[in-house]
Amino acid sequence: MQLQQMYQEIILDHYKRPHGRGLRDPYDAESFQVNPTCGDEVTLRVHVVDDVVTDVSYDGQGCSISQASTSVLTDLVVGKPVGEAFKKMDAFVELMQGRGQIEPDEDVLEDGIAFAGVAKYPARVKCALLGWMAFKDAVSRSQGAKTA
Amino acid sequence: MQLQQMYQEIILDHYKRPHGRGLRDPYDAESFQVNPTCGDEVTLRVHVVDDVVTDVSYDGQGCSISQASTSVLTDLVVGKPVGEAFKKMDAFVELMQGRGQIEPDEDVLEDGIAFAGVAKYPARVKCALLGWMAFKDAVSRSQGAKTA
Amino acid sequence: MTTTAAPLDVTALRADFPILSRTVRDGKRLVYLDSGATSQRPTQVLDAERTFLQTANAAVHRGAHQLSEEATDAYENARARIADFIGAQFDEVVFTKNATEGVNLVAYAMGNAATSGPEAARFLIGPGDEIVITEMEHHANLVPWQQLAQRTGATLRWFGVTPEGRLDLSDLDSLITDRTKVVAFAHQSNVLGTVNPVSVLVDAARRVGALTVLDACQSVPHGPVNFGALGVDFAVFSGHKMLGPSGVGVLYGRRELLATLPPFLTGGSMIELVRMEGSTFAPPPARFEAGVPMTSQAVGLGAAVDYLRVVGMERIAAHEHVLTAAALEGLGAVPGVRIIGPTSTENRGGAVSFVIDGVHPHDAGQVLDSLGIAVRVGHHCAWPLHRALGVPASVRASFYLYNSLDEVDALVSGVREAQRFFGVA
Amino acid sequence: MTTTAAPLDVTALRADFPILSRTVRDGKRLVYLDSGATSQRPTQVLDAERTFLQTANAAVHRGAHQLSEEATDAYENARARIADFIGAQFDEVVFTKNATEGVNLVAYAMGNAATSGPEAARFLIGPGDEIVITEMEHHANLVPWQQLAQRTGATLRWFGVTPEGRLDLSDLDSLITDRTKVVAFAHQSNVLGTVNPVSVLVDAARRVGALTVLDACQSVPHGPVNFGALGVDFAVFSGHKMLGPSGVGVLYGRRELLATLPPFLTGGSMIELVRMEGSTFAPPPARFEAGVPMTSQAVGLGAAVDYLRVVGMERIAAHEHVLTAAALEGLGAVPGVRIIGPTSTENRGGAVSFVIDGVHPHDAGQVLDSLGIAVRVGHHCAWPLHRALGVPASVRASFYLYNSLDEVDALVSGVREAQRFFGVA
Ligand SMILES: Cc1ncc(COP(=O)(O)O)c(C=O)c1O
Ligand SMILES: Cc1ncc(COP(=O)(O)O)c(C=O)c1O
Repeated sequence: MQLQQMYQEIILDHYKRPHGRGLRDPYDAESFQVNPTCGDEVTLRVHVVDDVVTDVSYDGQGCSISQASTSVLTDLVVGKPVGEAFKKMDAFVELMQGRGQIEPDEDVLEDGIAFAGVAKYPARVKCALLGWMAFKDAVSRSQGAKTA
Repeated sequence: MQLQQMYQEIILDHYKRPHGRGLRDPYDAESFQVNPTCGDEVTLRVHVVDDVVTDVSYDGQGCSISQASTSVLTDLVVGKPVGEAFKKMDAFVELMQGRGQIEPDEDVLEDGIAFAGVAKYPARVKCALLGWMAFKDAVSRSQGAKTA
Repeated sequence: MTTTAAPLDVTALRADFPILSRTVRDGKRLVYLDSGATSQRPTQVLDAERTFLQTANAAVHRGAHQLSEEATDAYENARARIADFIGAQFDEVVFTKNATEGVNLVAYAMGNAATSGPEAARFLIGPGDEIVITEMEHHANLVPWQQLAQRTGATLRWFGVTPEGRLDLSDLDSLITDRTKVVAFAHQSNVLGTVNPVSVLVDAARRVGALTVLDACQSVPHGPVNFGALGVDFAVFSGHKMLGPSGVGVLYGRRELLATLPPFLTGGSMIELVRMEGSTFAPPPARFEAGVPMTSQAVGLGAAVDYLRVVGMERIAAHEHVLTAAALEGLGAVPGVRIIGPTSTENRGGAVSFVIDGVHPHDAGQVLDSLGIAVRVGHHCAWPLHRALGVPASVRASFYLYNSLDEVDALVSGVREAQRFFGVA
Repeated sequence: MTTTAAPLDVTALRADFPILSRTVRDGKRLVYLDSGATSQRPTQVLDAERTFLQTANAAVHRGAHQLSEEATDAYENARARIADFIGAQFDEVVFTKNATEGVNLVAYAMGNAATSGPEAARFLIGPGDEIVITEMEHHANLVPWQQLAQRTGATLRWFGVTPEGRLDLSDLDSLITDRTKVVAFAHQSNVLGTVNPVSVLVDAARRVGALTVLDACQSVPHGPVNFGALGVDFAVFSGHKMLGPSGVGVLYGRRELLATLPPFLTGGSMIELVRMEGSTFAPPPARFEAGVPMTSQAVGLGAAVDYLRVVGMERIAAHEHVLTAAALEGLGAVPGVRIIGPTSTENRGGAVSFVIDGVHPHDAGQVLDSLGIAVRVGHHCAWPLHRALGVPASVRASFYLYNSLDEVDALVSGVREAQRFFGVA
């Protein structure tokens, strides 16, 4: 059944037991993102030390897809160099915009591959990307802050 | 043939040999009217003495219909009390807006009955009424000027 | 007109809407409960537009040839029938692209009064003046007023909403005052279904000489509405929500007001005289219809109005009343479901919004969609209202003449299914 | 693309346009020479719109159900194909109701820069600034700029027209100066047929940092146009002049400019965040598409572009070139007929306007109409141009892909008939 294809167990698990949720100190930059069609929002902080994503913490409200994808995000990027984290982000964005035509690479995206079914529902792609947009924005702010 | 129905001989005669054309003194009020779709325009003066339309003079540019109807206008109203002139105007306006369904009264409209065919062409009704609008406006200005 | 008219024959009506027979998501029967967003079009409307395009299409008010005459007649005839449908004179109906443009038209035209002649003084607005709206407005009747306030220095104020989703009129006298220039409000909320007390607001606005702007997007499609009788100064609605084409809407304005309202969009067909040094403008409605208009769409909207008239607006209202009562009852009986808006059908139309404990509206919508049930989820372009009611988003089912009680049942079972799927029931 | 493509098979093409087979005025074959005002629609365009409405109609960008997904796809897909057709990126295409709205959008948005944030500084305009247009503009690209000047205190200036109907560029350097904020001009005149030298004006505008706005209403339908290559900042055109539906037009804007241009119409679907206290706005193109859009019409315009592409824009241009040459020659040979505009086909499109000594354009149009020939008479929404050329009005024949040389012959004989009827030949 279609519904299970979209809401894979992995997604529902992350939704019910999100990883890394809550806003924490220390952090270098924070980003607030909102999905203008449904009002879902996320506030996300990054802490980057020596170009490594040391912590990602977040809070917000949203559907299972946006909550779960942000939870998966923390698993994927925390502890990784910024460059590698961005590669994972690019792979995830590509997957989500692929309309279900792209075969995800589990080595890169780990639990993120569960979102392959979501990519077939264009209206939900924004949900899946909400946390990632916040991550991208927060990291670039943290880099801006450091160079400034 | 349709064309002859619209362009009755009377109309073409008035068009080629317009009555009362040219701007003259004395006059009480002047009105400038324009047809915004084709740019045709008329400047028309009225001279009203003791509530009688003593002279109507005009100048302008326009199609056969607008020129001829203004020429007919002068025949119909000059020498008439304002009230009677306005009755003729009302009859002419009614004829023109009747979409060809109204039987004109020759006693009232004289040469004006030739415009019955024009009423079938909605885009030309404005042409036929251009001079009359100027007449109405000029008379009401002349009355305004007198009461003021 | 009688209020005891025979009920609608929904099965027969549905035959006019081929899209309602399609299936979605692997063969599920489509249950279309999103007419509040946009309605479907009957074949009669599609045919009217096509016939026009295949026989009489031409630029209106611009040509002296037969096609242009016929096109102009079809366009103006549609205007006259639409005017009649809403209790207006033909020259009180301005065609816009949608209701949103209608509100913007009034707001920008008022802003333009500052650089227009003295005849537009009635519309002047600036610092010290106030614009009053409500917290339950659709963004279309909210953001344009925020922007007008920002452009002119006027102040935006608003009525709040009670927890039951009614307008909170307790501060009527402190909100509508001598400083008020405009009172803009929805006839019927697109989220709550609430029907607002037009006469109370119109009377208050009149007492202080303020203009009223009625957002009639959710009322005109669903029951008899007569703007003349309501006494509002301006009103807007969209064709696509009332069986008509997209790309066409209506601004209604009282004749005396339109006569001196400055123009908004400028260009061809709305002018009187154009010189490089300056221009003068045509009388309404032409003054507000710049450029080649949505001709075939106006013709289509005329056909939609004819269709609605034949079915009967009283009967449509009665039909939706039955569906709404069933939905309120059915959903109200599901534990964990909370209706956003009045739970009785009194002064209430057929938009039923709700939240489900433990199931995000987006997820609920997805489950319903997988069952073939099309609803809307989110804030429905009424974000401040959702914030005021303490919910980030909601699920909205909205009904129209072609919906049946079966479909209400399908909705209620679908909601239970969503609860099961997300393990909250 | 090749310029030696096979000529059009007009007879075959005409089968796609049922309206062209109708008769007018007591059985006369319709000779439709008024495509410059509005074109006719091929069955393919009508079918595309109808299929959309009968299978996938829903509010776009607003629902999470399958219909809404399909509608959104159809709408955005049309945008992408239209963008490709005019050498633009998909997010450089904003759907408007017509070209007129497009010009107004740019003019009002510039006015709004005064009350927007610093990112809109590029668009600020006020006293001391100048807006440059031309004397041959359609009112749609003239009155909105007059009004912007009136609202902001900026000054309107303009290029004149030579007696041959070409742009008089002799005062280029004194017109386009450091004070110039905008240069707005027609790609092709709807009266004269004149094609203006875009690169000369774009270069001059760029040198002084002024924005360019191209009125492409009469170019995009009639030949290959690539806005990216032309280097203009903004451009507008209408769907109904290029085989598409009425009620839809396009504003093209360079991505970097749209990114910071303030909004114009506000309401649903163009917001980022709405609070009662203030709102923020979505990125383009959504920022400029408030409310439920002209969905099926955008789909129809997409189908029109597909149709034009299959026929081939080079071939269409070549075909019209032949018709225009024949009309210029045929009419030019009639004593007492004077062409308004270039008498050669060089840098000239297929609008052929003329006056007949002793026969008023309205009367000439009436005679032509009685013969089944549909032309336009009047000032064609270019009143200042007519004044500049010393004629109050003119007769305009305008051609499109479905017109034939026979129809040009009919026009020329019709003109002779008009002369006979009014006794001037
Ligand atoms: C050159 C030109 N510009 C602008 C327009 C206005 O287009 P629309 O009326 O579709 O907005 C037209 C056609 O009427 C035109 O020919
Ligand atoms: C109450 C209300 N007002 C305004 C609108 C805006 O209508 P449109 O988007 O057709 O302009 C809508 C629908 O979206 C609505 O429901």
